[in-house]
Amino acid sequence: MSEIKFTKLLEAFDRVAETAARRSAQTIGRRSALSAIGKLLVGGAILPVLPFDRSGSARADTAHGAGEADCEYWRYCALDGFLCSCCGGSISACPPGTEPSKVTWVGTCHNPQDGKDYLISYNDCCGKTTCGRCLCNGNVGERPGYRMGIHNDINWCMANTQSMYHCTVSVIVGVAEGK
Amino acid sequence: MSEIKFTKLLEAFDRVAETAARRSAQTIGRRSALSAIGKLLVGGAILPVLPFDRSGSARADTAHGAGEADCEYWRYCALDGFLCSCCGGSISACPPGTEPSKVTWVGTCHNPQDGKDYLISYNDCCGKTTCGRCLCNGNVGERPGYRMGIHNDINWCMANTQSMYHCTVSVIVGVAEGK
Amino acid sequence: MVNRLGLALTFLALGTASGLADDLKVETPRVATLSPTMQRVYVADAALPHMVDGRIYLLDGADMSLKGMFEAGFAGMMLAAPDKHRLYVATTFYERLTRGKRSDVIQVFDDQSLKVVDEIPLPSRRAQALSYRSLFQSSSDGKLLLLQNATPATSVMAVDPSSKRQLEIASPGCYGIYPAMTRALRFATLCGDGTAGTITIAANLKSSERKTGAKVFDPDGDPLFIHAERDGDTYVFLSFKGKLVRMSVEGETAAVTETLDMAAGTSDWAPGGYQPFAVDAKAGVAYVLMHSGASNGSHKNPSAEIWAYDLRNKRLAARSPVTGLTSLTLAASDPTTLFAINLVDSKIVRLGIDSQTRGIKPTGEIKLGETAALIEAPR
Amino acid sequence: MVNRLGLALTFLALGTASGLADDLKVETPRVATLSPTMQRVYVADAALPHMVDGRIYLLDGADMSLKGMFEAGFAGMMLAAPDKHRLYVATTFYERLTRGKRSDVIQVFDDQSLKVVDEIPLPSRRAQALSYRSLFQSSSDGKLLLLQNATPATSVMAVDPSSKRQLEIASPGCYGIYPAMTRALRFATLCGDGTAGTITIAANLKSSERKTGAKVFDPDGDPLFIHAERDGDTYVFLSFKGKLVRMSVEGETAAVTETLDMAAGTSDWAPGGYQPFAVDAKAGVAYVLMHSGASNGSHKNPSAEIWAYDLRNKRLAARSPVTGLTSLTLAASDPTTLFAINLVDSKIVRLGIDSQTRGIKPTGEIKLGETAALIEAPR
Repeated sequence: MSEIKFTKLLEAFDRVAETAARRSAQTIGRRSALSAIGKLLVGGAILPVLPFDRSGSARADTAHGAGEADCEYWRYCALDGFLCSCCGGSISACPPGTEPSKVTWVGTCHNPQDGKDYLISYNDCCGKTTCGRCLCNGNVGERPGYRMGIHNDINWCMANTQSMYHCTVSVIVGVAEGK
Repeated sequence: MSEIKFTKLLEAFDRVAETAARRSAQTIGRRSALSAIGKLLVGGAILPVLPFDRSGSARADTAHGAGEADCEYWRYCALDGFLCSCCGGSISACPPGTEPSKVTWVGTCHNPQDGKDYLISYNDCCGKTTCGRCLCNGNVGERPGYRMGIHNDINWCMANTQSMYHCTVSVIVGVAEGK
Repeated sequence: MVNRLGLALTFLALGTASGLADDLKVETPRVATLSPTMQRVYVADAALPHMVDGRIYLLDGADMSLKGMFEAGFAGMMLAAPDKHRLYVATTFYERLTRGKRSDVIQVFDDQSLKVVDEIPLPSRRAQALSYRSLFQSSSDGKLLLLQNATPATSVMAVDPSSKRQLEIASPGCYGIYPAMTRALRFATLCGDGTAGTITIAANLKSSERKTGAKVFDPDGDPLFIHAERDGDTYVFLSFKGKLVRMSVEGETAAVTETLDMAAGTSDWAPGGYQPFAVDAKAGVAYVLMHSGASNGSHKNPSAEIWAYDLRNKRLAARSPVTGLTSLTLAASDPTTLFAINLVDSKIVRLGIDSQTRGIKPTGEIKLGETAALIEAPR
Repeated sequence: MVNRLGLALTFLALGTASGLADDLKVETPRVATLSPTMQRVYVADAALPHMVDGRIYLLDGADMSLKGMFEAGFAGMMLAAPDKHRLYVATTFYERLTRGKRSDVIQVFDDQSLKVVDEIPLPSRRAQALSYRSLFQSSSDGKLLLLQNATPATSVMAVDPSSKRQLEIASPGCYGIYPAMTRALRFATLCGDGTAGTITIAANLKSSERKTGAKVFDPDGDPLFIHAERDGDTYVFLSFKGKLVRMSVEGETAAVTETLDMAAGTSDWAPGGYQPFAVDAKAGVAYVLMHSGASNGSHKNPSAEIWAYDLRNKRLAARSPVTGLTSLTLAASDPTTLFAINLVDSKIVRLGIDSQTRGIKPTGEIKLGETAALIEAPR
């Protein structure tokens, strides 16, 4: 699943780059860029290793004891949207009738239980009208869209065939090594 | 305008009756019915004289001093919807970009200023997404849909080409004679 | 090229800086499934402030948690068919959200996947009204869907969901659909002159016949709510002033067989709400949302109490102080459980009935809904 | 027939019982019109709980009353063109509200009638993002619309609204559109590696060229907000830590010409919000939404104060305690008036500036909006 997401994202980048190359006179060093990106597949294959800010490791404010339906729960440190836990899903499951987003943004959140920082993939759940319950707005490590992989003011269902946004799950996809 | 509304409503009744006559085996005495309705045009020509409940003359609860953006204002005694006064229109004007409904329901509300009961036509304003401000729910004299002309749990933009409901105005179309 | 490379390098930096701990369990997002045996509660919410985006909530009555939702579009109406594992939603779409070509349809949802599995096109005459049970029904054999039209002239659309064949049945001046229990092709409707029409549809779905009997209610003096409850092969209706009216719609014309004055001697109290009562047919008890200070126009007022009326012994069994409710339904699977909409506090409430005293107490709730009107617990 | 007649008789009874009093002024509903000279304030509200039904509110700044609204659909973005009397809204529609065929378009509204007068179809690549000014711009001569795409790969769509001809311009890793003031076919964009791309579009709208200069900001240590304000022929950007960065995008590559550390010596304070500052170019003053207790992730926090920073004398002129604001704009017609979104209390606020002290006080408000992000007062 992680591999799939990563691959899809690369495909998406390539697709637009191709389109652009065909349509405009600008020259993008496709080969060089693909070569550079290619190294990632060696370096950290099974992670959806999106760009993120190393200085931005999260300290959830009041995470201890917060439940999965509270915005304060530690995994939600960079989640901007409706908690699927309040919408018929769970912290890692989309509600019935929706599908997980193919691309995601990634946050780094501190788990107060074990003291480690985790990489969290914020998959939007797609294809049903917005849930409307438990709106959270965490922005730890978040950046504007020029760092798209850690940007959260955008619909991450955008690459799905059915791109309607319903809610957001928070799944652990890696652990951030100590700083 | 009142005449137009009334005519449209009759046309609507006739249209469905015709359709039904064509499609089903039931026999509706169209001539008799039209003849009976025809008398109305003599009796009260310029009023959109929809069926309403004579015993239902309104006494607005706290009408004295209530403004046109308050649900308590006397004319709103049977209004179920968003006040156009809060949406860019006024008590008798639809907001820009919308159009008044072609058919309406009618309430009878008591004006505490002059002590008279007035017939109020609740025109929905149509063609823009719902306003969402100042939701009121007055039901004086309201009846279920078997008395459609005084029913308010339905979209009165239904006969407009653009039938989206935006808000509701309250215009005086007659005075109810003393009981 | 620089930008592209810049992005790639950011990827790379991360790739080397992160890794998997030995004991880390990497998760992948999955899609939740529904228990096939859950206590289903459906709530239709017109979401008036954003009327294009009405929705139907699916709750698990066991813990009052939200399990999923169905799109209801603009002024959508719902009809659950648990035996077929379907939820039907009659609604309207516009080409440009609020403008352009209007398409009226019945969307057929699978009640396990919550996905649309079929769509039945309709003429653009369906009543764009608040969802009341009597505006969207199925015939007693479950083979036909019966949907109220209003343009504002009224008619009923009989729809075969399998073939999508349809028949429009004129019913001018009448509203509400009450299918006969023993005659699958028959239904009744309430009319503005106080009569009820009885419509019998031809088996080939090509024609219908209508008969009208004597007056069955007083639309001026004491109108009937259009919500009705089944009790054996009769319907129980409720009047604005608190009369319970039993009607048989099985014959060629509808007939009142019993009238019980539930609120007699309590002139200040009256029923109110959008779905103001529920009937336990087995026990013979009606549960009614009642408010005091009743007056002209208070017939949609929220409850101050729930009254339990014993239909067999013709007496008020209990009055329970439960406030703010505007819609009420009895769980099909459990006659000691009611579900209700509290419009005042925007929540959905579960209530327990003491089967001895018929006293009622809240036993659970969820904060949910904006302008919800219809609640059903069909299994 | 009886029912039909019954209805007719009800009509008749009313017809005879009612009449017009001699002095009664019968009203007919009319449609309100807008004053052509009103102080227009536009507020884009994504309405997240009902995201298909976003809207743009039109306020009269003189009395903070709502004058009308525009449909914004799903994640719509707005761009006002007051000189053309147009409001452009880039948005997405689905055939069945939330499902089915996706149509991305620019809806062209007339700003007097508030009606859609034209529609420009787009490929389905536009950024379905919160409305930021820099994501939907027009070229400095007003002839081209420039819209951010994201799939999530980023590009910019240049659209001629007259001919509807379009050019997609790749800008991988970059985001935001900053049109050059003296070169109508040029714009800059911020990139994830800290550079800015400068794109020059061919006059025939068939190709474009991009150049990239040196780093202009530090996306890791102190990122720039993507909102920027015009000041003469430069843009003023703002960093997360409170640096005001002046950039010229007129040349072949963008260049920083000045950096002012507004928050120097107040380490606990930082800017925050979705549209966190406004610049009065004539007076040379920046107004910035500031919060204390700044930390990683607080860059969208609502204001505790508005700081007025004197760009010419490079000093903080005033700190005014105005809380809860997340978006701020200066009235184009009056440099002593700001308009702002208060997301905390869901209201839109007008603020008055003391032109001597640069102190700021609220002077009016309206309760409005759910998740509004962008506010503009273009004339």
